[in-house]
Amino acid sequence: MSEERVGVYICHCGSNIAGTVAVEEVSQWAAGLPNVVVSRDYKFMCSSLGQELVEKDIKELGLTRVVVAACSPHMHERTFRATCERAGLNPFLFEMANIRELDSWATDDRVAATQKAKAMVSAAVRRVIHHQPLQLLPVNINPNTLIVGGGIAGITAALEIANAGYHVYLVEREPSIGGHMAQLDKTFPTLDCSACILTPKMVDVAQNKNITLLSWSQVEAVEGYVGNFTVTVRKKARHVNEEKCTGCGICIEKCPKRVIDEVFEAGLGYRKAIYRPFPQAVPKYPVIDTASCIFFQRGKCKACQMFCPAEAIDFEQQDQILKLEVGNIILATGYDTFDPRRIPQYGYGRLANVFTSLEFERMVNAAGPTGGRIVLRDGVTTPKSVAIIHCVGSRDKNYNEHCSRVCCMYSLKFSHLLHERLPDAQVYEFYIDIRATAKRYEEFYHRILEEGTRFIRGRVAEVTDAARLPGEEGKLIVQYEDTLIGKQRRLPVDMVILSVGMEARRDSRELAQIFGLGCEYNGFFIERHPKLDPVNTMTEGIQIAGACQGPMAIPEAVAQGAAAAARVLSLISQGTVMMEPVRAHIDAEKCSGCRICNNLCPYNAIVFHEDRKVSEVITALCQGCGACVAACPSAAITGAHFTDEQVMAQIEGMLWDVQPQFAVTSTETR
Amino acid sequence: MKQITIDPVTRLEGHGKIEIFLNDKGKVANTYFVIPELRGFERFCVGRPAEEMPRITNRICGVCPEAHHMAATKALDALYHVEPTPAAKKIREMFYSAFYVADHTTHFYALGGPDFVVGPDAPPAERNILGVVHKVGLEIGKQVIDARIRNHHVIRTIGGRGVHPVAGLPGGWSKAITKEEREELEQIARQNVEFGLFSLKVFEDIVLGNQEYVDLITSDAYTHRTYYMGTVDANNRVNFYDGMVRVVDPDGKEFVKYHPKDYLQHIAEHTEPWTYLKFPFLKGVGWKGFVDGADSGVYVATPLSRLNAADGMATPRAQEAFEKMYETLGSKKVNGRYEPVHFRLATHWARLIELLYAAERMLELISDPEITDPNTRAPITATPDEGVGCVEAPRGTLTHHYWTDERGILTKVNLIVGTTNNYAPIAMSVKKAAQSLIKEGTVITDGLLNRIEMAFRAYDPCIGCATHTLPGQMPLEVTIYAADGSIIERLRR
Amino acid sequence: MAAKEKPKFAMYWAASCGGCEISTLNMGDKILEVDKAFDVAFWPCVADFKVKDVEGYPDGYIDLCLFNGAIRNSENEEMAHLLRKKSKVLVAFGSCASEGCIPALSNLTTAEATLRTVYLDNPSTDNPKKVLPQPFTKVPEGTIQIPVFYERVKSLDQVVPVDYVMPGCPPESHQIAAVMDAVITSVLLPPPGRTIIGAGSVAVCEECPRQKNVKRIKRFYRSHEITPDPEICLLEQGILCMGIATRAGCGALCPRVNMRCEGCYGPLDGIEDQGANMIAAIASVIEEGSGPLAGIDEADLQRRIGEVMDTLVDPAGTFYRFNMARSLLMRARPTGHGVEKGVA
Amino acid sequence: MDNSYEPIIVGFLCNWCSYRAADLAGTSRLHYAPNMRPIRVMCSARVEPQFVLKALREGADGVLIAGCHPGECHYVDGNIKTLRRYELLKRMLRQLGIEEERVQLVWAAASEGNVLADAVNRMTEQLRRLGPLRWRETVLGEDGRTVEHVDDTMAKEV
Repeated sequence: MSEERVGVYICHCGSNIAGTVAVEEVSQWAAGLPNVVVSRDYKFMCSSLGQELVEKDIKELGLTRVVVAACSPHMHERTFRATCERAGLNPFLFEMANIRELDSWATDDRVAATQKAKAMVSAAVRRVIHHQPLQLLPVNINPNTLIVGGGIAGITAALEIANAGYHVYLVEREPSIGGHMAQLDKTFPTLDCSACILTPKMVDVAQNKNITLLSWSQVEAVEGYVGNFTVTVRKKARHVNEEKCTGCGICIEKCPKRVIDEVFEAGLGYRKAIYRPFPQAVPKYPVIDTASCIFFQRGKCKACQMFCPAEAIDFEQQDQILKLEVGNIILATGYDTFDPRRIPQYGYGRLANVFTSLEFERMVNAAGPTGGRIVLRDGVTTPKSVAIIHCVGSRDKNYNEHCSRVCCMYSLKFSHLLHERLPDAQVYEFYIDIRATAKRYEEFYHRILEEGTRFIRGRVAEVTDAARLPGEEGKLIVQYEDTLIGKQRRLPVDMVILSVGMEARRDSRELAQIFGLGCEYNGFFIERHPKLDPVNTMTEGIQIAGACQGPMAIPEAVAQGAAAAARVLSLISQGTVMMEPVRAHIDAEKCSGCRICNNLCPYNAIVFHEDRKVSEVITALCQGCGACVAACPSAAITGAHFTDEQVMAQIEGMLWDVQPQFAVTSTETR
Repeated sequence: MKQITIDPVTRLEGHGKIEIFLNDKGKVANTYFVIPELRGFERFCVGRPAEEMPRITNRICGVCPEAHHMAATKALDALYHVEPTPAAKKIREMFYSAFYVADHTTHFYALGGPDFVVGPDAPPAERNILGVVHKVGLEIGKQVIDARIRNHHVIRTIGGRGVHPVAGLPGGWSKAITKEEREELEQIARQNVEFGLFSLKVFEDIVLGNQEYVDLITSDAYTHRTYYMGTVDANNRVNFYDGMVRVVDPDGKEFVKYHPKDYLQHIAEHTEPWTYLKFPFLKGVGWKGFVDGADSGVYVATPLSRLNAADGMATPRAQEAFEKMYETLGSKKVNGRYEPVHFRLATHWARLIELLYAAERMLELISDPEITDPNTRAPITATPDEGVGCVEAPRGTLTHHYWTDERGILTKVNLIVGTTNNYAPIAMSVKKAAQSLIKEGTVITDGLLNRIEMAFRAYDPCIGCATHTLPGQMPLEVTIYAADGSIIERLRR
Repeated sequence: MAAKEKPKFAMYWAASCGGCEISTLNMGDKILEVDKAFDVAFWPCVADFKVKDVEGYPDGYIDLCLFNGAIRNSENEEMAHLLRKKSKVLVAFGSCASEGCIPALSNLTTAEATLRTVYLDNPSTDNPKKVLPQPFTKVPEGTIQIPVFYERVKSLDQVVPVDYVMPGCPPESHQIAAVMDAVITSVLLPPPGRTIIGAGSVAVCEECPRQKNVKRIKRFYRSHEITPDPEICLLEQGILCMGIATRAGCGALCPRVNMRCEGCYGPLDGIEDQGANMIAAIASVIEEGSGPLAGIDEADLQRRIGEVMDTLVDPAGTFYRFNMARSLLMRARPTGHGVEKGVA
Repeated sequence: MDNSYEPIIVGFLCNWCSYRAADLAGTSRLHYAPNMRPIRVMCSARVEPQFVLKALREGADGVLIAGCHPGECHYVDGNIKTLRRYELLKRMLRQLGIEEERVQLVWAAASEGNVLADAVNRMTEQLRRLGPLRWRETVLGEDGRTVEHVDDTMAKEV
């Protein structure tokens, strides 16, 4: 029988737990468990009063172990470890039983919930007796940072960190940074020119000596752990020598090959086979799109090379593989827009004058393909009537359940621009409800209302060119139900704009795997905590910022970029980070050198010493998964804080109520 | 299904139990020789991969694991329809011969022998290996111990382990014999031959030299006329490793000679509710109860019966000894064969003749250069189905019979182990001894008990093979009941 | 134990094969030393004795009792209790007594199935009246009693407390000799309480001369399916060697003759279940599924892994060859599927 | 069988996916069968087959092992190791007479609270149908001695 003195504390969590679990009963019952010297229940254990209760008992009753039955350890394990530490008890001599998320919140069966709570408490008590005092492990932080994605979030983060004096590698897979924001014309609600506010920041990035900009590049692999990541980046061949290129653009001029620009111009405009997405692109160097380049396809042409004054064109250039050593990583990989072809009844791709919001952004942009003129596909006709359809691909069980949060506002912005450019055009907004929730959004909404836009509440059933009524010929007919008066209606218009929503990047899951992150069902990356820790991830040392975490507008993306940067800077300034001591250790005395464990470690933390014929775990590399601990046939490997004894004891505790009544001889159970 | 909850039954001791019931005249009405142990290999081997049987069934008996290992290995040859390579065959039989030397030595000097060496009426505390050593002197004692040690060394070198060898494989043997090993083994074989001759000398001096013993051996109390079984080679000479099973009737006429795989046509096992061990008998004659004679299916499979069933020994010196025994015990030659010897105690003598044969055979095999051929495994191509493996265990013909599915997973197993063959004869010998020793108002003494014990000890019963006790040293309980069922006497050892 | 007066020695077998005795006798001359150092109080294999005498001994009269053999029937259990009572130091000697050994494979089936197979469904048995051995049998002359055949085989320590355990099937002679030496020269034994003696504290691999490399197993081979490279670790060659999960002490005898370790020395300290332990170890080093995981087809991966595992026939009978009685579950569930067939 | 029987499942949840899935199920008040008793491990690869057998012997009617989806393991491929062990353990449990439904391996991402809840509900139902396991009482019997079944076709007296 162990000597340990255990204190048990059952949290009511207001009524969150007490509402379903008979906490007093559990606490009285727990008092009778072996080794338990005190058992209490309290309204809020995490409150300072609750914590003082524990500290007091540790000091006055000489507790050597503490069990708190409350919420998820992911919520408050650190809190109570600190509590123990303050009272002079090693923080790892504490165990938490999660009777809220895993019990009281998961059922309304009071009896069962109480029984389950008892099981979890007895398991925790039996487990904690086997706990060992442990120390957190300090790990040095490499001050370099990797930022993936050169949109506004990534740019912001990069500048924050670089300006603080630390080096940043900014990886962007397109030829230029800028992201979606660079494609936009005006930004709501202020209506200031998107490019005008973005390009200065892009230039800052280009000029900041602390930033290594790797555009036209992609991350291929990540190894290591917080403070010490090794990142493999593929720098795709530009076929333009960045040392020589002056960015004069003659090559682009001379290039005979014109292709539709599906990316930046959203398919509305053209670019050359050697190109840069837009004039203010950063970096200024163009890239050769080998798929359409005449030379790469047919082996002759080389016009660009002939005319390049700097002799910067290099058809031989190969991809480069770079290995970067960084301490922190920020993912700001952004979003994709919803492809409306998935909703055939809206006719996009079939009906010429149905446009996506992104196409319209390019169209109204003075630097865009139409020089800012709003015209139909024929390129000349100006529309007399325009329908803007909200929530395309958003708030819809068939496509995306989530609200994309920006569509309402940019749709209102479109109305404004339409009125501005085509004063006598009729503009209709088909909405479900207008979400104008952020600063000065509601005001903007009212302004648009006053500009005479027609707001029609209701989902559009179909957009068609099949005329049925007089006046419909040659027009697009929007078939909809006006839910305010509950009538099916038809509205003929010249142009339809689909306000498409935001989706996670199509390759977000592959990305998540490379970086060891979790993805939501819809592909957005999972933050450590949706409220309290929105830019941190489950993986120490990796932050997320911007729309890769979920749909958001520019201000939030900027805020998150800065927040992630702050996270990184705080780690860098600490110089070291304390890591959980959950690590494997090999007892050389017991190791037979069978080498079963040798290739189990995903972090190659296990080495074999040929001379001594024993294996060893390199603690700094070990991440504590326990795969080798489970595998060791000699029980020579122990997993700190998850030892066999601890788990076995926990199992027995969990089954306290189905253990047979008769005593089991000690010899039989070992 | 009827349910009986098992509680610890009332006290019951000893591994062999003899129940003797007296009639109202105080004469022996009946005796029961009870084997209270079962381990059920036939059952729990089902589901195991067949190729593991040599390493599972050797645990049937730690005294003769080599016999089970070999029978199992041969059963696998048959199961997989594969012929072992020449080297493998020689290694196996060489190995097996060394085992015979070791085992017969153990029995004669440590287990059965003491009855004669130290004397039947010597105090029990003396009647053991240490007693033998005291009697014949430490020098001989050392020789005995050395014989055991060196032959277990052979077993270990070739079979992998001293007890429970592991090297047997279908179609072969897992380890070849190196040239160096061969030389060492040849020396051992030569020493064995010397030791075999020496042991026969000891027997002649101590036993045959003493008329009292000779009378004891030939006395009616220890005589039974039954069928005799043994494996013989092409020339009807004794062979331990391979051959045909031959059965002769009490007069020595060949009753049947069959290939071991056909044993089911010739052997069946009778069951009694008062014991866990079964009673094999000759199907051709039938089970007539515990009785002697040509009309009773009871047969014996011991060193003596092997000699009785054969025409002679395959090696010169053993053949000499063979003839000497039959002449000495007054057996006449009938058309070229000696009549069977029916004196059970002569089994000790026969055992020493076999020991000498084993030593000589071992020398023959190890002297053959081919035995060091590294090719000890024949490739396996056939699909397994059914196979019988049979060898002569020191305590009788040993048969393993396996059935498997096409993956070689056992679906049925049948085992008829050495001592089991002799269960009925032992029971009969015990009864006869009791009857001839317990007369009206006999006082039961320790000596009496030993005389009864000697009756079955001659068989060197390795009840271990079917249960778990050691040859000849079965802890014995004799309970004598009066006609009214009251216990007159209970003696245990 | 007291060094002065001659200590009392006993050795007994329950459900065992006698191999432990043979291995003890194979100590050679040492056996004579034992005879010198001890008064034999009870040793059926070497000296005559009377159980009634043992009953007559005062409790704790026997200083050292080596108990081999498993608990297979009521009589075995009775003897275990008697000898525990009479012995100062009780040693579970050999695999049967310490963990059930081969006889405990019987725990994969039932007593009924066993009796049925041996006495009813047996090809050579001639039993028209379906006679089964009975605890009590009325014979014309009276009643005969035999022990009750238990439902499952137990290790000695499952019926009485055991001071020491000496593993091995059988324990190697040199190990027995070493322990005897220690006792005779009254070297202090480690504190009792099912303490392992006469064996190593590391796995068999340590004693195995074969070359060990990083393991990547493609499939498993049965002993007759492959002729192994004599220099390289058998497990790496797909042969299910139990050495990695088995206590050293034998000297890796089986691998030295190209046969896999069967695990007779039992699991190492800290391992509760040798079989489960083997599963964890070898499944970890299966090559299948070690490739890149992006866009992996879960069902297909599971199928491919399953196919590799199917080359490992009879996991229970292999992993629990010696350890069944003392495994965590101790026996198969009679009503469960597959028990009667006993095959995977 | 009597209806009072409620199966008890010991659940081994990996810290990164399935445990968070369980947290999420709770946070989003997804009610599911309270029969699963959770044990947190860092990775499903830490779950030794020994733990499973231990749980079964100590009275659990079933064991649930939950990890991240293949390819989403926080430790790259820990869950694949778990899958391998599970496939082998499954085969051995079959020999030990334990139905496949009693030991299950499921994948639940941190965001899949519903998946975990469903798995627990489904398994609880399956175990209700199978009835109790309760190893010590039903298989080992009290003090480890069991009840012998003798077919009445077997002659008692001769």
